[in-house]
Amino acid sequence: MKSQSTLRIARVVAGKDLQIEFRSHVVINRIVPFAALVMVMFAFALDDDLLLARVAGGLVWLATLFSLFIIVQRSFAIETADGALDALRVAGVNPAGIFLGKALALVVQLFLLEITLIGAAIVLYRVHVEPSSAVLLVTCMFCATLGLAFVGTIFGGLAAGMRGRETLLPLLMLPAIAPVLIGATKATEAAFNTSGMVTSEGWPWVGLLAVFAAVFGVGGLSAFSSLIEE
Amino acid sequence: MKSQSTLRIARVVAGKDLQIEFRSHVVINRIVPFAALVMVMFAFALDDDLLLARVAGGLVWLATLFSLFIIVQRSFAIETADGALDALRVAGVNPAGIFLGKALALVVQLFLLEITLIGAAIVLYRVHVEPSSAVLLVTCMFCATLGLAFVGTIFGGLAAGMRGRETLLPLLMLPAIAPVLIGATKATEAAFNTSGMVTSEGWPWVGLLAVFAAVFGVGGLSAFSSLIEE
Amino acid sequence: MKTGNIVEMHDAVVVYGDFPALAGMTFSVRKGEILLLQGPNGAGKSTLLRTCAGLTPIFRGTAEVLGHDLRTERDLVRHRVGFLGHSNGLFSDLTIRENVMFWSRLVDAGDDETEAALERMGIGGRLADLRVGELSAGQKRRCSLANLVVRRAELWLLDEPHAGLDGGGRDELDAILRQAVASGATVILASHELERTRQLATRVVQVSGGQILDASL
Amino acid sequence: MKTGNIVEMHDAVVVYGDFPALAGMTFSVRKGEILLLQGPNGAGKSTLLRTCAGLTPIFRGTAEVLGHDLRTERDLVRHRVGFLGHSNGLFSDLTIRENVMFWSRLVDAGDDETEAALERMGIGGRLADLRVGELSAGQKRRCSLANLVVRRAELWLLDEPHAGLDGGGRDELDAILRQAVASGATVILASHELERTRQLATRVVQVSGGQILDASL
Amino acid sequence: MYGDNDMNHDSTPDAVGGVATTTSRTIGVLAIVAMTWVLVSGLFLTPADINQGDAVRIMYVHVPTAWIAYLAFIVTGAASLAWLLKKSPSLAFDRVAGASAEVGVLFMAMTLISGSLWGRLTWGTFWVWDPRLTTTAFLFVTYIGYLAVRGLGGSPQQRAQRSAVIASLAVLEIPLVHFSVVLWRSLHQSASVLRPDGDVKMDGLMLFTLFSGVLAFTFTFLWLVIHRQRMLLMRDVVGEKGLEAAIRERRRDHGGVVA
Ligand code: HEM
Ligand SMILES: Nc1ncnc2c1ncn2[C@@H]1O[C@H](COP(=O)(O)OP(=O)(O)OP(=O)(O)O)[C@@H](O)[C@H]1O
Ligand SMILES: Nc1ncnc2c1ncn2[C@@H]1O[C@H](COP(=O)(O)OP(=O)(O)OP(=O)(O)O)[C@@H](O)[C@H]1O
Ligand SMILES: [Mg+2]
Ligand SMILES: [Mg+2]
Repeated sequence: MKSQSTLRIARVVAGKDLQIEFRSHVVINRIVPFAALVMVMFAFALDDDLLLARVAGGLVWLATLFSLFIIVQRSFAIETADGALDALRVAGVNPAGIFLGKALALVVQLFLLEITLIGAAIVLYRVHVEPSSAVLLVTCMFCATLGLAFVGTIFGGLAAGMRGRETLLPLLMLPAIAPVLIGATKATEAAFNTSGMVTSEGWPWVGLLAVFAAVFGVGGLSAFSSLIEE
Repeated sequence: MKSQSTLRIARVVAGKDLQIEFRSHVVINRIVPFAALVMVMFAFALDDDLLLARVAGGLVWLATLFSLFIIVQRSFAIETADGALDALRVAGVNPAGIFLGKALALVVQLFLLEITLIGAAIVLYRVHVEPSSAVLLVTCMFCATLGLAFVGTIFGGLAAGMRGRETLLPLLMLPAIAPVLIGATKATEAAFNTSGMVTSEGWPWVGLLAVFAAVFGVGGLSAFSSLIEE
Repeated sequence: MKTGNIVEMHDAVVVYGDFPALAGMTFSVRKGEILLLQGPNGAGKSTLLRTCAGLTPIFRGTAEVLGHDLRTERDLVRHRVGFLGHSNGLFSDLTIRENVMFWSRLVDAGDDETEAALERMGIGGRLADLRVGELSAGQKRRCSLANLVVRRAELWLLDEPHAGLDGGGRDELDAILRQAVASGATVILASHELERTRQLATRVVQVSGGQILDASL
Repeated sequence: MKTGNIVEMHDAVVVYGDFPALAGMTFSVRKGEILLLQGPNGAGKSTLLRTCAGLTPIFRGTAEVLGHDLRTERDLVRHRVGFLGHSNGLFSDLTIRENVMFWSRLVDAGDDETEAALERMGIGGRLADLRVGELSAGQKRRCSLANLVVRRAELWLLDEPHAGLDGGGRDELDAILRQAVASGATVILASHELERTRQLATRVVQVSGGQILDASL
Repeated sequence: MYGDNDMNHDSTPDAVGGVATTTSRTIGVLAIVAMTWVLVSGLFLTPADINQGDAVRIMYVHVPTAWIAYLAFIVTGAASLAWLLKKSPSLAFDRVAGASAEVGVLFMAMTLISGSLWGRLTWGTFWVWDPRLTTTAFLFVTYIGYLAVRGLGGSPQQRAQRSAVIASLAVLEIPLVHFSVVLWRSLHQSASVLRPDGDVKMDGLMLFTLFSGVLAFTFTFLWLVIHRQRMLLMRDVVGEKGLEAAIRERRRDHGGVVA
C-alpha cells in the first residue's frame, strides 16, 4: 500500500518534470547541443585520430558527466525557484516517491542524451560497435544512467535548500560519481574495442555499475526524506 | 568624467562581489577542490603517464573552463536571486561600470583558480616549467583569464534575465570560449615544452589570446547596457 | 499530554544557528478557531507557522499538532496540514491549470474540484492556460491559494495570505476560510492587515520577541 | 510635447509576447503628487510602474518621465528615479549595513546617511550586522526601503510598498513618502491597502484591463 | 526529545566540561609521550631502509595518519548513523561526527603530503596514477564537501540531518580506498599498480615504531576530537547558560515597535 502510493507519487512527479521538459525543451535544445559541442571540442583539443578513438569512451562519459551537473541543477531549480519543494514537504508527499519520480525523469533525459553522445562518438571519433558488443554497451548505459540519476537526485535534493547550491552541487557530486565515470568508461571502451580492451572485459565493470546503482538507489529511497526534511 | 565614474562603479561592484566571496568562500572552499578533482579524474581516466604529460596543458584549461561555468553562474546568481540586477538597471548605474566590476571580480577568482591548477599540473602531471618559459606561462594565464572573464560576464549578463539560465549559459559560452581554450592550451603546452612544442612557439598563441580579450573587452564595455536591458 | 486541541505548544524553542527565533512559546489552538498572529517584523510569526507545519524543527520544548508530537510523528500530521508561506510554490513553466492539477493528482482529488478551485479564485477561463511565469503577483497568489483549496486540509497555516490580493480576492479568501472552518477545519494566520483580519479572526494573539505576549479575545 | 509634468504618458501600449499588458494608457502626473494606482489583480499596475522606470519598453505611444522621452533618453531619467518592485534586490550574503552601504557608495552618499536610513527603518543596531539571508520578510523589505531612501530620487515608483511591513513600518514609510514629497519629489505607488493608501495619496487612479478607468480626486 | 536530552547531556558541566578535561588531559599527556617516542625511534633508533634509505622514516607518519583518518571517518559515519536511526537523538552525536570529520580531513591531508613527499624520494615523483592514490584524493574531497555542507548554518538539526546522510554514504568509500589496489587489479587488465603495497621490509623495531605511531596518532585524534566537539558545543548555544541568555535577550527584543 505504502509502496503502491510511492509509485503513484513517483509517476505524478516524474510526469510533471517531463511535462516541464516537454514544455521548455531545455534538454533537447540546450543540453544535447552543449554536450555535443563538448565532444567536438575534445576532438579539437586532442586532434589526433588514433588517440581520439582510444579515449572516445572516456570522452563520452566526461561529456555526460558535465551535462549531468546542468540537468540536475535544472531539475531542482524547478522545485526551489518558488519554494515548491517546501510545499511538497509540508504536504507530507512521500519523499521516497519524490526521489523515485525525480530520478525517473532524470533517467529518461540522461538516456536521451547518452544515445546522442554515443552516436556523436561513432561519427566524430570513428569508433565501431560490433553487434556483439551492442548489448554490452546498452546494459552499461542503462546501469550507468541509473547510478547517475540516483546520485544526482540525492545530492540535488540535498543542495536544494542550501545557499550557494550552484557551487555546492558539483563539489558533492563529483567524488560520488567518479566510480561511475571510470566503470562506464572502461565498459564502453570494451564495447568499442578501444585501448586494447575486448568486449568480454567490459562485463565486470558493468557489474560494478549495477552494484553502484543499487547502493545509491536503496540509499536514496531510505535517506531522501531525511535529506529534504529541514 | 563618464569614464571616471565607470571606474568608480566598477570598483564598488567588484568590491561587493569579492566581499561576498570573502564572506562565503565559495571559490576557495568549493570550486578549487572541484577543479583539482576534475584534473585528478582526467588523469585517472587516461591513466597513461606519457600521454598525460602531453595533454597536461589541455586538461588544465578544460578544468578551468568547467569551473568557469560555475563561477559565472554563481556571480550572476548573486545579482538575480532577489532582482538586484533589475535594481541596478533602474538606478541607471553605468552598465559599463557593472561590466568592468563583475569582470574584475571574475579575473581575481579565476587567476586564483588557475594558479592552483597549474600547480596541480606540475605536481600531478609531472610537467616542468623552465624559468625561461615562466614568463610565457604567466602572460598566457593573464590574457586567457581576461578573455574568459569578459566572455563570462557578457553571457552571464545576457542569460541573467532569461528563464532556465542555468542551462542556457553553458550552451552560449562554450562556443565563444573555444578559441581561448585552444589558444591557451597551445601556449601552455609550449611553456611546458610538451607535445613537441618549444617555448617560442607559444607567443603567437598568446597574441591570439590578447586580441580575443581585447575584442570581448571592448565589445562588453559597449554592448553590456543593451545586454542587460531586455 | 493528549488534549482535544489542534495545536498544543509548550515552551517551544526554535533556533536558527545560535539565534532563538522562538524563545519558549506556549500556546494552544482549539478546533474551529481562526487564530490571528500579529506582531512586529521579526517577532517570530513565520517561524511559528513553519514550526507548526513541521518545516522547522523544535530545539527544546514540546509541540503537538492534530494530536501528534511534531518530533516523533510529524509524518502523520503533514498530509492533514495546509501551509501557505511567503513563496507560492508554483512551477513557472506550467500553466495555472497544470499546477493545480499536479496537486489534485497528488491528493487524489478529482478534476472537477480543480476546476471549481480555479473558478473560485477567479483564475479560470483564459488565465487558467497561461504559464504561471506570465502572471501578475496577485494572480500567482490566487493560484497557490487554489492549490491549497484542493488539498482540503484540517489545519490551515497561512503567512500573510492577503498580500498581493485585490479587494475581491481578499473577500473571497475570507469566505473560503470561514467555509473551511464551518466544515470542521482550523485556521492560523499571520498578517499585518489588522483591520481586515481582526474581523475574520475568532482570536488574536500578540507575538513579539519570539514569545506570546498576551492572548486577548 | 514638453510639459511641466513628471510623467506624461500618451496611448502607451506595452506587450508581453502578444499580450498587451498596457492597452493604450494615457495619463500624467504632476510634480509633488502622491498618486495611488489601484485596480484588480492583473490590471497592469506593476507593468505601468516598470514602464515608468524604463524596465519594460513601450511598444506604441509615447511616454515622458522627468521631461525625457523614455525611448530615446532613458539613461538621463534613470538615476533620478527610485523603483521598488515585488522583489527586494538585496544581496543575501551581505549584512543589512553592507547592502545599504553598497547603494550609498554607488550614489556617492555619505556613511552617515546610511546609518540614518538604517535607524529610520528600524534596522540599525544588532540587526544591521545580520546577513540579509537571515532576516524575516518584513526586515528584508525594510532593508530595501533603506536602499531607496539613500538614493534621494526625484520620482519614487513603489509597487505594493507596504506589503510585509508591520504597523510601525507602514507609518514610518508613509512619513518618509510625505517628507520626500515635501522636499520636491513625486510618488507613484500601486497598492491594495486601500484604507491606508487612500489617506496617503493626493490622487487615486483606477487601473483595469491595462487602461486608466477614471481619475477621481 | 532533542532539547531536553541535550540539556541534561550538555548543561551539567561534568558531562562535557569536567570529565572531558580530566580525560583529555591524560590523553593529551599520553599523546605527547607516544609522539616523542615515535620521533626519537623513527628518526634515530630505527635503521634506514636498504633500498629506500632514510625516506622510509616517513612511513611512521604516513601510515598512521592514513589509518587514523579512516578511523576518524568511521567514527563520523557511526555517529551520523546513530543520529539518523535514533528516534530522538542528542545533538552530541552531530558534534562528534563533525569534530571527527575535521580531524580526519586534517590527517588525510597529512597522508597526502607525507605520501607525495615519500613518492618524490622513492619514485622520483610526487604523484602516480595508482588507484590507491586517486581514491584517496576522492575520499579527501568528499569530506571537504561534507565540511562545506556543515558550514552552511540553518538550524542545528537541519545541519545534523543533512551532513549525517552524506557521512553515512561517504564512509562506503573507505573500503573502496583500501581495496582499490586489489579491486583495480581484478577489474583492470593493464593494472597500473606501481607499488606492491606494504612490501617495505620491516625489522621488529620498525614495526614497533610504526604501531606506536598508530597509537600516538590515535591519542592525538581522541584529544583533538574531544576538544573540538567541545568548541562546537560552545558555538551552537546548546550550553544552558548560552541558550538561556540568548532566549532572555530575544524576549526583550520587541522590534522597537510593539502595540
Ligand atoms: C600521494 C601519495 C600517497 C597517498 C595518497 C597514499 C595513501 C595511502 C593510504 C590511504 C594508505 C592506507 C591504505 C590502507 O590501509 O587502506 C596508505 C598506506 C600505505 N602507504 Fe601510502 N600513499 C602515498 C604514497 C606512498 C608511498 C610513496 C609509499 C612508499 C613507497 C607508501 C607506502 C604506504 C604503505 C607501506 C602503507 C601501509 C601498508 C598498506 O596498507 O598498504 N605510500 N597510503
Ligand atoms: N512576463 C509576463 N509575460 C506575459 N504576460 C505577463 C507578464 N507579466 C505580466 N503579464 C500579464 O500582464 C498583466 C498585468 O500584469 P501586472 O503585473 O502589471 O498586473 P498588476 O496590476 O501588477 O497585478 P497585481 O495587482 O496582481 O500585482 C497580467 O494580466 C499578466 O497576466
Ligand atoms: N534563516 C534564518 N536564519 C537566521 N535567523 C533567521 C532566519 N529566518 C528568520 N530569522 C530570524 O528569526 C526572527 C523571526 O523571523 P520570522 O520570519 O519568524 O519573523 P516574522 O514574525 O515572520 O516577521 P515578518 O512580520 O517580517 O514576516 C527574525 O528576527 C529573523 O532575524
Ligand atoms: Mg513573516
Ligand atoms: Mg503587481
